[in-house]
Amino acid sequence: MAKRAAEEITEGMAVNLGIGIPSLVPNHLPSELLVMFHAENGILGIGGTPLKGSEDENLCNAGGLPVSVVPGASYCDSATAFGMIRSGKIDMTILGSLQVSQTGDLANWIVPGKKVPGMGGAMELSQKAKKVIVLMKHTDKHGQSKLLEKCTLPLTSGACVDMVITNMAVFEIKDRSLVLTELFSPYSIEEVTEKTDCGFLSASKIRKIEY
Amino acid sequence: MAKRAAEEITEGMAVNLGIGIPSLVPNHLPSELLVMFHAENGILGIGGTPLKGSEDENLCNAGGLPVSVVPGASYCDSATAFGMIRSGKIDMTILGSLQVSQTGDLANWIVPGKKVPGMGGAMELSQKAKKVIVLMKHTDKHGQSKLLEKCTLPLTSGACVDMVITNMAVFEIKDRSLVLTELFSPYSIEEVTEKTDCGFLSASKIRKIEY
Amino acid sequence: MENPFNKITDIKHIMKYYHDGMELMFGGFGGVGSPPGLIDALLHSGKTELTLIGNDTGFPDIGIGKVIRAGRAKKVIASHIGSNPIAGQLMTDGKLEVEFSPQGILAERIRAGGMGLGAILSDIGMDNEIVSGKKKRFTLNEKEYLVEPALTAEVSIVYAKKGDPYGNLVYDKSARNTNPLVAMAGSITIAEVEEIVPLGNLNPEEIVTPGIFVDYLIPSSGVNWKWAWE
Amino acid sequence: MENPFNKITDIKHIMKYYHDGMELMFGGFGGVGSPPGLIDALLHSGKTELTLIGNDTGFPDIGIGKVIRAGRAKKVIASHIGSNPIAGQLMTDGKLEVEFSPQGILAERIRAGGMGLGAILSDIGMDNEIVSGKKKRFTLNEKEYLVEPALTAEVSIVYAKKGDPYGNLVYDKSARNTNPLVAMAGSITIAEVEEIVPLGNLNPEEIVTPGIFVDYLIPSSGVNWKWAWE
Repeated sequence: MAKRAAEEITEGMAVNLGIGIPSLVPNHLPSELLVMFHAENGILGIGGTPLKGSEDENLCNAGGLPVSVVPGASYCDSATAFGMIRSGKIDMTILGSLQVSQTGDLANWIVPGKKVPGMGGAMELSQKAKKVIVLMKHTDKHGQSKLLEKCTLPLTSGACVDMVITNMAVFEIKDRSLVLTELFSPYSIEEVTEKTDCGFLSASKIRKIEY
Repeated sequence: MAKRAAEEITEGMAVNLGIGIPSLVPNHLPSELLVMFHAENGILGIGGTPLKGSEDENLCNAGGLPVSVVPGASYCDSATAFGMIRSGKIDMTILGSLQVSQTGDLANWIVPGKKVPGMGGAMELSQKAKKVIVLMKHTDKHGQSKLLEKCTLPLTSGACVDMVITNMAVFEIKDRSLVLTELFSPYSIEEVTEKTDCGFLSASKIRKIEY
Repeated sequence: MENPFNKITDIKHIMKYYHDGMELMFGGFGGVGSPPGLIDALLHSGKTELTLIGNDTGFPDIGIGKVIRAGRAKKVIASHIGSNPIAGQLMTDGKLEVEFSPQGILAERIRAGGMGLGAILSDIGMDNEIVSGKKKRFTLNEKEYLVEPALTAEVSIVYAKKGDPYGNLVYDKSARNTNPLVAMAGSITIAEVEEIVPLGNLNPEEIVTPGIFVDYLIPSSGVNWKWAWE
Repeated sequence: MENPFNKITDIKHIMKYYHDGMELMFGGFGGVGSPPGLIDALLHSGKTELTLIGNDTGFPDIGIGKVIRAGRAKKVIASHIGSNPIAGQLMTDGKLEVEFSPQGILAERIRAGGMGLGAILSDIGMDNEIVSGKKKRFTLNEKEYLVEPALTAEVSIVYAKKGDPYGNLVYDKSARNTNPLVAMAGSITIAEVEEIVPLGNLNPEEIVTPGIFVDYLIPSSGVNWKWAWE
């Protein structure tokens, strides 16, 4: 999933990565590609993970993990970091989710009565980044589809997701419609259909991804 | 006037000075006194005027005149410079005025039909500095009192002035009442009364200033 | 060190600014950039019924999380409590009131407080009941916004890399985060600094928080917790 | 100089962003920190009917004042026009519309535009007809405020001391003034810089404007006017 998401990143972009699988995306980028990775706490220009033992406790991403910076990086306060997001300067955000609806609604911040983490920066990012990509497993631990007609969990933002990459397939959301565009090997359209709790269109040409 | 105003400044204060006579106030301060002079463009900690020929075109006060900085000075953007004012961190502002009313209204930003400079930072300073001192000639060029029952020019801010220092006398404004507290030699109370277009109280003890 | 502004002080003096029921704002993001000595002093003070305002609730053993674990807070205004399960448990048990604000909007509300503004108008989270439920709305140029009130506090505590006797502060890398905002929004602002340098030692260009916003400085002994990644 | 982000360019390329009737925001305070080359290019472009947004109108021969003297502006949003008598004359003659905003509120409105906020609530100049006349009011916690709308522009022009190929900017002393705010509020932001340095040459701590806000950089030949104090 991280490898597929990395394909969406092009030269010169400013990209925000959520915690978890999205944080693995840089491992799949060509090293010569100039990308400015953004963190909500106040870094623009995050580089690779420092070697064990050479971490700097005052240089961490928004998830609290040690990072490094690339040439051209800058630090700022968190207000300015979010100003970049709200004013539409972040080209792409890649984040995890609990559920996504077929019209692109995102629910990734709360499980009422169970888990109350808080929205953090997810609302600003999902509402304001130019392109919102969700990386998530196709089904939850009970085997239930995380792609739904309508999210059952409280929404983070409505109609904001542009692309969903699961372990089975890739979908684009265009004009509030879910379109299957790619399949991860060895899955078939039939298998994806069976595991998906909402209808979707199929692109005229479906790419088979065999990494 | 500038010398008298300088007496109001005590150790550790943050002070904003308007253009004109107020800008002469630092000349009358003991050199060892630690005062942080503030400029609206984004300087905290202005020092003396640089020598002719050693001016820096990128180090000027809000009036556009070259300045220097003291140890402990900092630069900031203009938004932050005004944040200091609005949040009440500026201990004192000393500014010029066209008119002041007996209740402390300030009119110093516009002469309708004649002079339309704009308010600049005068509204924020007069509304929000902890103490507002006006330095102005007692009368205008036509001999008319600049202290009035009610300002005839449009107000900058109402009921904001704490002290008025003219070339004739010093007044404090307490509970919206004008109180004569000091006289500059050689003026008498009678002369001040004659040149003042509003009533005023007299302090029980009036200091005679003989510089 | 010369102390001409009487701002350099010690924990003993700071203790008098802590009291039961106070509103306290803290710098830091996931504990990074939170002031360890001032937080420990708050713990030792025994003060309780606190309203804490900051980005998040840290971890149970990191940053402001220690104060929450000790049950000293009655209310938290934050964007995230997920890294501190104790905060979530206290909230579920009805022992801790939590007001959630989107992260960047929380930062702007704190900044607005420090800048002497009343509120900001935002279009973030308008359709979300938890964000917008108690907020007023305002329509400007045919677009609807939430009115997000400015936040201030009786005391703000921040962590910086260097400070001078006037209280000018310089931060370290991503430990800057919310600190410059929090530093401006306290009626009393106390900075814990790794190094106090003489007046004039900081370049006026590099100063992030002008000293006018800082009331007291105390020297730091550094972070006294173990990071999650360690 | 390597130009991997294609942001380093020349005046010729910039010209295409200037057009009749445009909204243009400029950095500077009394001309200090205003970009001389970009202002001259605007003059040479012949573009007119401009709406200019910035702290003040400079002096007749300094900063944006040159554009106003040439009669190219139809409207100005500023806090002060006193240092440029030609602006006052044009206003009195009905040839220039001037919207006055208190200086710090103007700075905050520009910042709000750059930060993607809708407006700020302010208590400055509430009783003043010129400030508050056309503004809406909003009562929050029993206190009344003016709703001061955010300001943005099609093009922002700023002046900086150093810039790198990503557009990261560092300013010089009080020439910083409104530049960092203006740099954030333009749909297209063009920075004129005294020195372009290689990527990685600026310390991430010292960068005032992160390059993400800057679209183009042009090298500067420095100020081409005589200051009032000279």
